Amino acid sequence: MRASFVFSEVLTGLRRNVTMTVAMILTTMISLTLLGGGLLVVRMIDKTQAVYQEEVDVNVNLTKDISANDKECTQDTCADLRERLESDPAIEAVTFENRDQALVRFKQIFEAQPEMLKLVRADALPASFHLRLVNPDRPEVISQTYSGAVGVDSVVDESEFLERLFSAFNGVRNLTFAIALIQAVAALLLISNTVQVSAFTRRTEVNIMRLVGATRWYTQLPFLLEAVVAGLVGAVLAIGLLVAGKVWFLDTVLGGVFASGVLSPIDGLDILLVSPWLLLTSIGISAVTGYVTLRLYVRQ
Amino acid sequence: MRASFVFSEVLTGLRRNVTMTVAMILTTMISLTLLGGGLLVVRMIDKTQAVYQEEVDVNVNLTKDISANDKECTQDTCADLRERLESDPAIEAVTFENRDQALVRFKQIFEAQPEMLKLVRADALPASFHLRLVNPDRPEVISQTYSGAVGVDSVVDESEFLERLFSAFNGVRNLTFAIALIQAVAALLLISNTVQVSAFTRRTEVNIMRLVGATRWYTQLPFLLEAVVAGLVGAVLAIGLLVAGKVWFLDTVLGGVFASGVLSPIDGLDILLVSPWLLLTSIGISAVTGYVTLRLYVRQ
Amino acid sequence: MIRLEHVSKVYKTSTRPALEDVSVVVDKGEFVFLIGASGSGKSTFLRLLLREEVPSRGRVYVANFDVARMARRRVPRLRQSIGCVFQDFRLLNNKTVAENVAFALEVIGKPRNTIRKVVPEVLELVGLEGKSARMPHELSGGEQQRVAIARAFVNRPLMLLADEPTGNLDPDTSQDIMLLLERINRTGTTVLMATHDHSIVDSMRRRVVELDLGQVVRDDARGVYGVGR
Amino acid sequence: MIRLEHVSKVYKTSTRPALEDVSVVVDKGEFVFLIGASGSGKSTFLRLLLREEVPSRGRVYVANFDVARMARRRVPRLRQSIGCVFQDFRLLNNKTVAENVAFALEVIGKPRNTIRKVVPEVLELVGLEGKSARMPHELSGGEQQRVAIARAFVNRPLMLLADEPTGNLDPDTSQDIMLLLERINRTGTTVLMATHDHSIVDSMRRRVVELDLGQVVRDDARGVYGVGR
Ligand SMILES: Nc1ncnc2c1ncn2[C@@H]1O[C@H](COP(=O)(O)OP(=O)(O)OP(=O)(O)O)[C@@H](O)[C@H]1O
Ligand SMILES: Nc1ncnc2c1ncn2[C@@H]1O[C@H](COP(=O)(O)OP(=O)(O)OP(=O)(O)O)[C@@H](O)[C@H]1O
Ligand SMILES: [Mg+2]
Ligand SMILES: [Mg+2]
Repeated sequence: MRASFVFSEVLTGLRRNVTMTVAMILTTMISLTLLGGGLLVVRMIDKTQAVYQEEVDVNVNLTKDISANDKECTQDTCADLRERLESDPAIEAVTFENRDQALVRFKQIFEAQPEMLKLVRADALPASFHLRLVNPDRPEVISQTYSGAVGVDSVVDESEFLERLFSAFNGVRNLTFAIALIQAVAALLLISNTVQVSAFTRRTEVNIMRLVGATRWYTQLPFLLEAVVAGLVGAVLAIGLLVAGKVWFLDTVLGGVFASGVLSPIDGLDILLVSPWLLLTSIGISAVTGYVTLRLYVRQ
Repeated sequence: MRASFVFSEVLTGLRRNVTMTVAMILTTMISLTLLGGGLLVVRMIDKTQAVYQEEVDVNVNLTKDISANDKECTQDTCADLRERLESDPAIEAVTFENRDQALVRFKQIFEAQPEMLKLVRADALPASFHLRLVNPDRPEVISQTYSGAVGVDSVVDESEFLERLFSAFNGVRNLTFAIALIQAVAALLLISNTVQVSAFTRRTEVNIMRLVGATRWYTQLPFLLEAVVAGLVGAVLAIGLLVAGKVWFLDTVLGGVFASGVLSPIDGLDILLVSPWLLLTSIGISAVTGYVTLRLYVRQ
Repeated sequence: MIRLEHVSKVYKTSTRPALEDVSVVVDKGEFVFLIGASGSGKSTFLRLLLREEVPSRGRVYVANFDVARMARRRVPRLRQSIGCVFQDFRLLNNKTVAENVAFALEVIGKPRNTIRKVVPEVLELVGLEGKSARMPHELSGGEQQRVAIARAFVNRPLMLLADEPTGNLDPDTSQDIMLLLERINRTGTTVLMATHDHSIVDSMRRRVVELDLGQVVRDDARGVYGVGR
Repeated sequence: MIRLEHVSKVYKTSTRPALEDVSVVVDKGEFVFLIGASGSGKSTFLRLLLREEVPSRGRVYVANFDVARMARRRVPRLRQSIGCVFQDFRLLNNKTVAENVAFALEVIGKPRNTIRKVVPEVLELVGLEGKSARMPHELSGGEQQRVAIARAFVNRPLMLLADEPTGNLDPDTSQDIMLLLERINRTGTTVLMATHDHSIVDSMRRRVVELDLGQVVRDDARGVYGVGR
């Protein structure tokens, strides 16, 4: 089987039915873009989760009095509390953050929302201990033990906040995946249909080929390759769209949030990691769909 | 021309190429869902904008002293300032909000984020005058005039905050419309292709019809109706998806934000208003595409 | 009935004209054979009458229609007054015999009870009264051609055009089809038939118009296929 | 070369068998006419040899292949040793004459310089040396059929099957095609031809196998079309 001959047949096939080919490529592209978007959201969640879980699980906010007067945690109340926390076997690490440091962090988080900064004066923020737990899944034990202790104003379980944040992300991710799935079904049907239509419009040729003794592979390979080429083009376009989406949408709209460190940003590396999966998925699905279609629907 | 005959031809046509019909319906559905989603975001922006613009343009925050001690704005400094604001021809309306009222509003907005509430104590919030301007486009004039006046702590232009909010929305809307547009192109190509394939697979019948004297309308109407029926089904499914998306996604994930009044919620009425446009768009586009395809690509 | 005046036809993709300065008159009720070598223009001749093609020059009249110049939207009216039969039958494979015939009436919007009355009549005429519920593939070639003739005739057209209607049939079956066409001709319908089959032409002794390279080279009132044969 | 042993064929959608207990042997180099009324099973006979259909009963041998039982993937080998010609030519309309012929070689993976050498040779054999760059629609029916024969023969097959190769051609052109088939037969290629055309059968005086309702009713070494005619 000569490659140049097969190749020219594939090109002819794709050109013969341009509208169909373009529709197939566009649908594949959108499907893969959404799939890629969903995967990127997953990565973002994972990375953000990792950052938060590494840093801290529970905050112990100190009273106004300590916050205002004991900047280095040297006075008795604060130092006692720190000792108690550090010797607690359920707590892995303890970090002290005084009011000034809290303000710096607060300003960073709300960099993009100056009204918030105006609302909160330095003396409104408490000094606090940031605790990393041995068992991050059970913060309520810490909460019960230290609420009401001397010098403690409140115990805040940060994972609560994270859970709400992540549930919003999960919503976005599920929506993206849902649309991607519907699109994938459409793309699959389109691939199958394109193969059928290709085979149908060229059945005279195929019949003649088969009468002069061409093998089944020889007659059907062009249809299969057509599907794969279209799938490949769709995947490449999808990756392009993801990069464009990152540059023009994410970086502009969510740039502030990323900079504040509340969310881990999606970077080029993430897209690079997702891309091969998109390509493989696309090629795999189009090849399998094409093959199955040829076996089931195209009389040999 | 007997309706029952045409109808049975349409059904036969749609059934003959099920994969194509389903792909066409799915693509149309997604395109219209995204279009509808974009329109709903536009409505949400409009409504939110209307609420904010009705309520207030510029906040004049009062000093800590006034905020703490003059709850009814009866003392000289505050009363003078109010009089000055009320007599300013550039200002249409003035509302006084004391510290307690500010706290109530703040709690409402951050209902879903209890850590914020813990950060901010009542005495951190300022009392303020909420101004509605005659000319909302030029808040900087007010800002310049009243910054540094006696009793004024700061002048906050809320439109700045809104602009940032809306630019995020506009980003979402543009992304939605962009995907919807690409999808629409795919749907258009698919409709055109389905009509071509239909006409092609049934050319024997059509040829025979034409030889026995059938009019062009008689032979081509079924293809056109096929496209329209598929477009219609796609639109109905899209509306269903929008309702489902509202119930399962928006109401759960963004429920808190809606309740706080920061964003105006999307309600059933909005979907009801958007639906006829989706139906009309779908029918119109599929009919026109079908007709043009028949004229241009299908030899009579 | 049919009048061609100095008709020429050159296909766009072809260099030599398919028909060249052809003038032929066919009266109502005539039976005419159109013969000639392959590529001599017989099918083109018939296609011009049906306005499947328009002539490059000259005028074509069929019944009261100025075929070459009539508006496109009036073409269906012309075709409703002409019945066509082809070598490859052109039946719809997914419809029964009766449905195939009824199809020709449905398509031009005849009411359903007329259809129910006329179809069995015409099937009886062509001798297929017992096979109206069969599918085309359950019929022999000759029977399929009868169905095609029934469909062409069910509308009682003024004329019947047949392009090699016996080309795919064996000699015996061909004779049957010719007898049927003769019977239809006797009802007053003009019949114009293109054919290669010289035994048929020779045995019928009807008018013969011979084309050669697109030109009329012979027009005998009671001709045979080949003079020199 | 060809051996059918008690072959029957019943199509799924049909009630009556298309072939019934047919046993025929054709030796290498023979020229055989397959005649019979429409629907008598001629095309079915040829399709069985090509394994386009499998027999319901009986055995079919072609060259060294047990056609009815061979594995599917070996079918292409069988077909590469058989050339086919049909009534409707079956040329690719978007390829030139030379490309149409070359196609048969490309498809079975012949190297390009072999193709460049063989194609002009076979076009000369069928008398089309000057027209290799023409498109099919620029040729007469007879010329198109020659291209089809060239394509069937370019691979030097052991046998040539022809299903009514002259069905769409006028008598003169038919004669030319028959002369060509005879010439090919003289190179040692077995030729099996289904036809309705009695003048051809009568004039050639070759072996005639007649089918009727799927059964072999006559097998004459030097036959004519119809005995009673
Ligand atoms: N659609 C077409 N486009 C270009 N050329 C055509 C077309 N149809 C026919 N021709 C050419 O016009 C000439 C006459 O063709 P036509 O089909 O009328 O001949 P015919 O007498 O019916 O032949 P046959 O006996 O083979 O049916 C031929 O040279 C043919 O190649
Ligand atoms: N694919 C098929 N499915 C069902 N029945 C078929 C099929 N092909 C042929 N037949 C039937 O088998 C019988 C023999 O058909 P075949 O085509 O072999 O006849 P033939 O001798 O070639 O006729 P003709 O002269 O019309 O070409 C006929 O009754 C026909 O209806
Ligand atoms: Mg012709
Ligand atoms: Mg046959």
